[in-house]
Amino acid sequence: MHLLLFWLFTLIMVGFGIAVIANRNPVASALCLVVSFVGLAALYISLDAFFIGTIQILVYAGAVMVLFLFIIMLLDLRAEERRPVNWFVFAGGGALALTLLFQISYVIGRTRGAHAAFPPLTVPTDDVRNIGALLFSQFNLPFQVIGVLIFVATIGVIILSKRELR
Amino acid sequence: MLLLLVFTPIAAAILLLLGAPARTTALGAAILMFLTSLLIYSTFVFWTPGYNFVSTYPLATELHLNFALGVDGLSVLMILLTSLVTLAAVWFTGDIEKHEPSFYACLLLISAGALGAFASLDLFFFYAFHELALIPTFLLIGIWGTGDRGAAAWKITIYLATGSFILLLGLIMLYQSVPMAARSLDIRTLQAAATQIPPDAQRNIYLVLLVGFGILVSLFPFHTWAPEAYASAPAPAAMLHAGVLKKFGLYGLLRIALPLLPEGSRYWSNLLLILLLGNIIYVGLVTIAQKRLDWMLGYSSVMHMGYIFLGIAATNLIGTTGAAALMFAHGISIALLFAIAGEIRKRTGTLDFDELGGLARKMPFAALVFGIAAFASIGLPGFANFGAEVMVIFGAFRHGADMSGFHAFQIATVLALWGVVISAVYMLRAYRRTFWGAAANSHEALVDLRLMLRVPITLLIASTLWFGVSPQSFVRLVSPTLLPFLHEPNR
Amino acid sequence: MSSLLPWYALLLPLFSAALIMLLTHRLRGLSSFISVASVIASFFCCCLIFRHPDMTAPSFLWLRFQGQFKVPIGFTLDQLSRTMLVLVSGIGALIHIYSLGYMRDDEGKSRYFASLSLFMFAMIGIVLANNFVMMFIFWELVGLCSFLLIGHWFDRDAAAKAANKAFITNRLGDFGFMIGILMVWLATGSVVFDDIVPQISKITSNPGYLTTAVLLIFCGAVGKSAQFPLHVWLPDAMEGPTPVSALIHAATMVAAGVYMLVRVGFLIQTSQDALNVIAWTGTITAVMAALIATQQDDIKKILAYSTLSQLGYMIMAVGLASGEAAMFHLFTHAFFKALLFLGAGSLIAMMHHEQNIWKMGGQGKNMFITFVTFSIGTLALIGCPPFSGFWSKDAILGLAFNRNLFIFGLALFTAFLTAFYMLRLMVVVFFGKPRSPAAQSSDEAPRAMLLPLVILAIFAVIAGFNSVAGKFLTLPHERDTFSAIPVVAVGATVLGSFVAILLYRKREAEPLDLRLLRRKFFVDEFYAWLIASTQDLLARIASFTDRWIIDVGGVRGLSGATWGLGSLLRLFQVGNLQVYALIFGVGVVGLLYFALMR
Amino acid sequence: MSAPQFLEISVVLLGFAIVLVDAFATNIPKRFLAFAAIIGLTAILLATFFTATVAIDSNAVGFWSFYAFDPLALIFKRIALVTTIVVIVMIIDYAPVAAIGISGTSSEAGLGEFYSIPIFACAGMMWMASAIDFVMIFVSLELVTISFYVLVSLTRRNSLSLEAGVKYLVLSALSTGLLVYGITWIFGATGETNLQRVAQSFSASGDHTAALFGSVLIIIALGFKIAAAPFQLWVPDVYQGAPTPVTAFLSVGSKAAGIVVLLRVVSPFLALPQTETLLIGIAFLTLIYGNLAAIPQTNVKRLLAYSSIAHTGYILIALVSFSGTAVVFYVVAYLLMTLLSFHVLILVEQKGGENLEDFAGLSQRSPFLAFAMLIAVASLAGVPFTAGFMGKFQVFDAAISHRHYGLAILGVLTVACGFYYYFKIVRAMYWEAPRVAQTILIPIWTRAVMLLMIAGTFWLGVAPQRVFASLSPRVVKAVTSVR
Amino acid sequence: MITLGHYLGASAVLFAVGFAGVMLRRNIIIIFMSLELMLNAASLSLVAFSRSRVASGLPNYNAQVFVFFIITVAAAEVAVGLAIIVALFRARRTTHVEDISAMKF
Repeated sequence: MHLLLFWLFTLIMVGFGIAVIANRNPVASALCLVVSFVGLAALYISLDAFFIGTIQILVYAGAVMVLFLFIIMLLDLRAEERRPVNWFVFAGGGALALTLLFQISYVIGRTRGAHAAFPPLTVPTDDVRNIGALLFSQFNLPFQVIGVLIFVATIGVIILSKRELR
Repeated sequence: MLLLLVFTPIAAAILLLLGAPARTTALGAAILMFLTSLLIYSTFVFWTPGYNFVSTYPLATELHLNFALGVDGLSVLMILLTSLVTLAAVWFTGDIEKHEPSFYACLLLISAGALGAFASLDLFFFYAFHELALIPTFLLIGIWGTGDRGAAAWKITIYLATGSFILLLGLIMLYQSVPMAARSLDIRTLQAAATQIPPDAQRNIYLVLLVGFGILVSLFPFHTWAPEAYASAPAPAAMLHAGVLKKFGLYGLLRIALPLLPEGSRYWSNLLLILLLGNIIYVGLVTIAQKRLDWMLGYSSVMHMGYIFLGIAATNLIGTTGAAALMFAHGISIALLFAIAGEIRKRTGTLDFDELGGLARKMPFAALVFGIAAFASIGLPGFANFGAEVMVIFGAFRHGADMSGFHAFQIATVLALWGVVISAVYMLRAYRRTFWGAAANSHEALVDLRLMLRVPITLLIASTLWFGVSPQSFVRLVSPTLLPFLHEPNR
Repeated sequence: MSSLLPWYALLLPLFSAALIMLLTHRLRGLSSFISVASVIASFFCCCLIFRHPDMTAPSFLWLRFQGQFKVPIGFTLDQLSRTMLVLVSGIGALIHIYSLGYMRDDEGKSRYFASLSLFMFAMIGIVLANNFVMMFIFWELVGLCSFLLIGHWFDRDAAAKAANKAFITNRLGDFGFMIGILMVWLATGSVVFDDIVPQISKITSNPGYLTTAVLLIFCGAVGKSAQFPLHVWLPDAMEGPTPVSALIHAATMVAAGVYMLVRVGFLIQTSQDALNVIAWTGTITAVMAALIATQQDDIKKILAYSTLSQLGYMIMAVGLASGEAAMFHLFTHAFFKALLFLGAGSLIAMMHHEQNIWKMGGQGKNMFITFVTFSIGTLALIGCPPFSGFWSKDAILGLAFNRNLFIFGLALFTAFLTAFYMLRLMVVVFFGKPRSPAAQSSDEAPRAMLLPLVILAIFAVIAGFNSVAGKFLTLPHERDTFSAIPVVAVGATVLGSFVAILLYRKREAEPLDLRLLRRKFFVDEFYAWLIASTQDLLARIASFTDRWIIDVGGVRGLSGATWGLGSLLRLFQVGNLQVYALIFGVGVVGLLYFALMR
Repeated sequence: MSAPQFLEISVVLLGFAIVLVDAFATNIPKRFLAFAAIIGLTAILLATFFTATVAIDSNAVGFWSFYAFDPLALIFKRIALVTTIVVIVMIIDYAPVAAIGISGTSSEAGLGEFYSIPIFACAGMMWMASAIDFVMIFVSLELVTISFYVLVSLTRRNSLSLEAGVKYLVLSALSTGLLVYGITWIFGATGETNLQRVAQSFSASGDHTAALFGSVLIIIALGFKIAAAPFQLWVPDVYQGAPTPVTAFLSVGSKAAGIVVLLRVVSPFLALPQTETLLIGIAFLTLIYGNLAAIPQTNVKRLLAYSSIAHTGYILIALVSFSGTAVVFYVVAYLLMTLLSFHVLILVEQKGGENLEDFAGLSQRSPFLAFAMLIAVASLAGVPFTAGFMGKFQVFDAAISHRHYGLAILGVLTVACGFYYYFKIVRAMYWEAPRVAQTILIPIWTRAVMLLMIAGTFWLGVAPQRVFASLSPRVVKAVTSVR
Repeated sequence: MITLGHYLGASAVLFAVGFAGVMLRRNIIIIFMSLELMLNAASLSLVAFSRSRVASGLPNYNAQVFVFFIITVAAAEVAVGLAIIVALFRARRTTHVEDISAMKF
């Protein structure tokens, strides 16, 4: 049963992922991306990472994708007009991606514990609480840095997209 | 005192850039340097192996880096040469049209580089001071040069930079080849630890050093930068570079390669012989075919390097002393030759043999000086070059000799002697075509050298005559320095 | 008895040369006076030295490496050198005096006298040298002076070229000389003559080495004494002022080679093979030069070839192992050849530097004293008894007769030729009618020029007598051995004279035209070809290689290749993000492969 | 004595303060903001001299497992601060040009942000200098990267600036992806993100393929940051397009931060032998590409970009030779000479352009600028008695002592190439006649900063002991302890 | 049975897809989406590793915190990136990489 769900969500994720890069229309790509991310969130949940799964939906499917779509609409991007496909780039890029995939699978094959089932969880997973505790205690410093990062990003977005600065 | 000597030109250069009166400052600095070096020469204690006037300033302990100055006989000789030629070069500078202070500053910086290299007891500064002179050379040729100055300046700069960085590699290899405990950049410490360098390391390092130094000294086949650069350089720059700075590589071989890497120099001696014969015979022939005075002088200076190499290759006291002596002697004579050639170019605007001729009639004094320098450079007795060449030839001929026949060194010596004939051919031909024969019409209004120029000319000629009449002065000065490193049985 | 006298003799001329060059070169009269005075003073020193056979002089260490190599500047003062000193300084002094007249109005007079004094210094140095290196030093200085003096009139291309030729040819000889010195030094460990003598067995024990070394030393003499095949510079050297020709190229400098061979006779005579080569070299030179002399028109050239021929005699004598005979001939030859040259100088000077004998004629009447003295010189040269040349040439002929009949024959033939060309010269120049305006209006030379002529003429007459020569030289004993030789020699001389007189009497132009001889056996042409086809060709090839292969091909090629490679690498930078991403991808995959899969 | 963590916090607070003043006090000249920033940063720089270093404890949890304050961190924090200060001075000089590029209503629009974002980037770099945990490395690196996204494309009226921004954005994000994936695999292989504990796990025996995979990806990502080949392609374009002060910041600050992280991560990674060969290969490529591709360059800004790649090559030589001292020294030297050259460039490009011909005759238009550039270029090329030479000397020293002869020889040959392209600038300045006769005015503060940098260049070139003293011996040990 | 390998494999495929997208697509917005795919693939691996490294009965939450950071950073990056793309589009009316190659060589 688990296996079935895994393959389903994996297929959704990968399939729509491929659709993202295969689609000519940016809007369709963005929508495919949302679906792919939903599949990914399901995989997170299947890994008992409920919090991550949730914020994946919230942040990506909610915020990021809206942003993407909003920009696409704002810029009024339509399907790309057909440009001649650079077959050399196409073949080369594809081959490279496949090679990379092959290399990763080679590494996975040699990874310890890759072929073992996940160990069972013996304690009830209260992951929001656990993650929160970690964030505010041990990971306090990176968390602060992230704060500054977001602040800079905010300023940056303003300064870059405002029509006329004063 | 050494500190004063090294920093006088640097300070003067800074003053010049800050706007001090150009010629006065430069000349004053040059005279001060000359007097200081005379003082060093006269108070130098002969026959003591080791260094005089040592002063050390530690700079970086992790790198074993000290600013250490000190002189032995060899360095005293080179310092004397440097200050003499600097004085002459500064004196011969005249009528610089643009950036006069910078011109003098560049000259003095070259001189500072040479002095610093010769007086340093530390490998780092030994190397660094020499390379410091590279930028002023580049600027001197590039800004104030003649002819195809751009190309020439590029070539010398890139070529010498390559050579000196190869040299740097060799020096670092050298310093790392001694065991950790004895590791130091100080030449004295290294010399004490020289026996601990394993033979195969010696061979590798010697080869790297030979290539590095060889490029700097225009060892065949790395010589093509020299004639081009000297032909394009303003005369004072050519004087300083050909007369002094080029000797750095030879000085380095004598100071570093020979004492520290005896096995290396033995192993590569045949290679060195072939290359130096390339300098003497091949470059000698090239010199004969030259059609311009400046190119001819440039090639001749390349050719004469072969003799110095021969003395170094001989690795015995006579030969190496001769090499040191010849460095001095050649420095003086080539400086004079370039100086006069520069004066001629200033007046006639050309150095093409076909457009010159009969200048002795218009410029008798210049002809006299050029003649003296030319004969000195082809090894006429009475001038320092002859005594030096005698030592080189005798030293080389003796190396590995027996009565059964001629071996590599004997054959090389014979060919080198043939080079003496070649040098007579080209030098006299040049002299004849420049100064003798019928005067070219276009040179009606030539004036002879300024009277004041007699001072530096007299100084140079007097010094070469002094050492020529008494080459034992070289021996007295240099051989105590070299003797401890030569491992030769007293025959 | 230790004395500084030899030092004075040596240094006085140098001092005067330096003084003239540094201070008085603008005052031409004073300069010439200083020079003449110093040489005369030097001559007196030499005479004093000659009178004190036990004299020694302090020496000065020129170069010394403990136990390995020592070159002192020290003097040998044996009979040989003392005689030579007197001869050199005496003739030198005469020629200085003569020059006062000859160079009276020359604008380079100061320079001339400075060079002349310098020459005296160098020549005295050679004579005094007690070791090879010192001899070599002065040997080279002599070369320099001859360069300066030949090139005195440097405006003339011919003079400039001749000066170069003289110097370079001498350098060629010195090339061998130096190697010879090196070999001797290597074998015996010394260059000082007196130190070599006890060590001589070290070198004689190896005959091949010995022969090579001796022949190489002989090379020096070949160059300096203008022996075949390095004789070519001497005739050209006649471009210099005539007193120079007399001094350098007749009496003294060219004799230096002979002197040197005699000085190192102790070494040379140990190798019979080398001696044979030397003797034959001398013989060939003697015959060849005499043959050429018969067809020359320039009076100085004739005398120059005559000098060559006589030097050949001397070398022949050395080669026949008789230094005494060589020195004897050198001694007499110095006087009569200087006399002849000075006489020729008078003729030339009085005829406004006309040197072609066919433009002269009838000078016996115009210039009587010159004629008389010149005749004495000629008689001495052709070996007419009882003039000095007779005795010395007789000694050599006798020697040759004893040692090698073939050489003797050639020597005799040379004697015949000598008489022939000298009488040709006499007849054409002094008899007949003047053949040019200058010859018609010529007048006797000034006193300063005549005085040396007379003195030299006296010596040309008497120098051959036992009573005179014996004071100076160890005379060769050959002269007394076989009485038929003088008769044969005189016969050859007389025959030559008659042929010449018959042939050239009342001639207006050269009746013979032997191109081979007139063009000096084409040796100059051959050398020109040789130099062009070897040295100059090699030089051009080397120059080409240097410019185009090493420089353009090697250096610029490398830098160009670097430049090109740089330009190629820049092509990655196409500005297209997609390409960058692709290359990035290649980098990722490549590095992963490199790290993981290898 | 102040606690080390307050250094970054002060910087961030300074940044906030500038932003707030900028937002609310609209009528003060923006230049005063810059001066305030400079004074503040200088104060913090001074404070670093009164902060004691703390040894790294591999068992620490919480703050000290992310944050190190060893001498290495300290010196890189100072490097970050100095760089930022100089960059802000540059921005003051660059303001007239920037005003054209920033689309705003007034001539000073956007300058407040231009002054403040570098401060946040500086804080990021300082955190990077201290980061000893992959999580910390990631977040601080991203802080710097995002600041640079903004800075590079800040002058957005200039389309080259935007183009540079996009190129930097895409490629940098790509490298971020690889970094994250690499960290993932390191975590997967070891279960740790703290460098000390990762190192312990690496040195255990077993199959390290996964760890190696992660390491390679991280090296690639950091290689991108420090402009190592074959991930250097963004450098010339981005350097050219970005506003020049940002280029300087990018080429010094960002690179220095990347290098300190690389220094920290290679210690564990080098336990895997393949890593060393990998780095050697990268160093080879970088040296060749940077030096050779620079040779035909005529745009000075691009030339300096290629030169920046080349210098990465030398730093990598020192890195694979395990010489932390050499790396740090080289970075310090590089900082001085690069900032100096960019500073001159800023002044020159205002009165012409950034091409070589705009430098023609600079010695006549402004002898001081020409001299400053001469020193900078001499140092970049490696002429003795300049910091650059001392740096190269140590690099070759380190290379030979680790028997990397190939690298050393290549290094030497490429130095010769370097002489060619650097001296092209000297030639233009000194040999050629100026195209415009206009002299260049140099503000007093700029002159002071340049003089300081020139003095520093010579000081480090002659007496480097101070720098070594601040490093030794602990840094050297920390870096070399692996071997 | 689902193993760690399955998740890693899925993540690898997603990563490769994103990687391919960066290299193959010429629309910057889609390239940007591909980059997001890569980041998410990394997160998936991370979560899988977190799940596989169970300590005292709990997954390794450190990794999940890291994922949280990744998501945050990615969001910020997207925001800034899109702002730049907008600015670019305003200036050049294009989002096509081939149109932004003014600087080269």
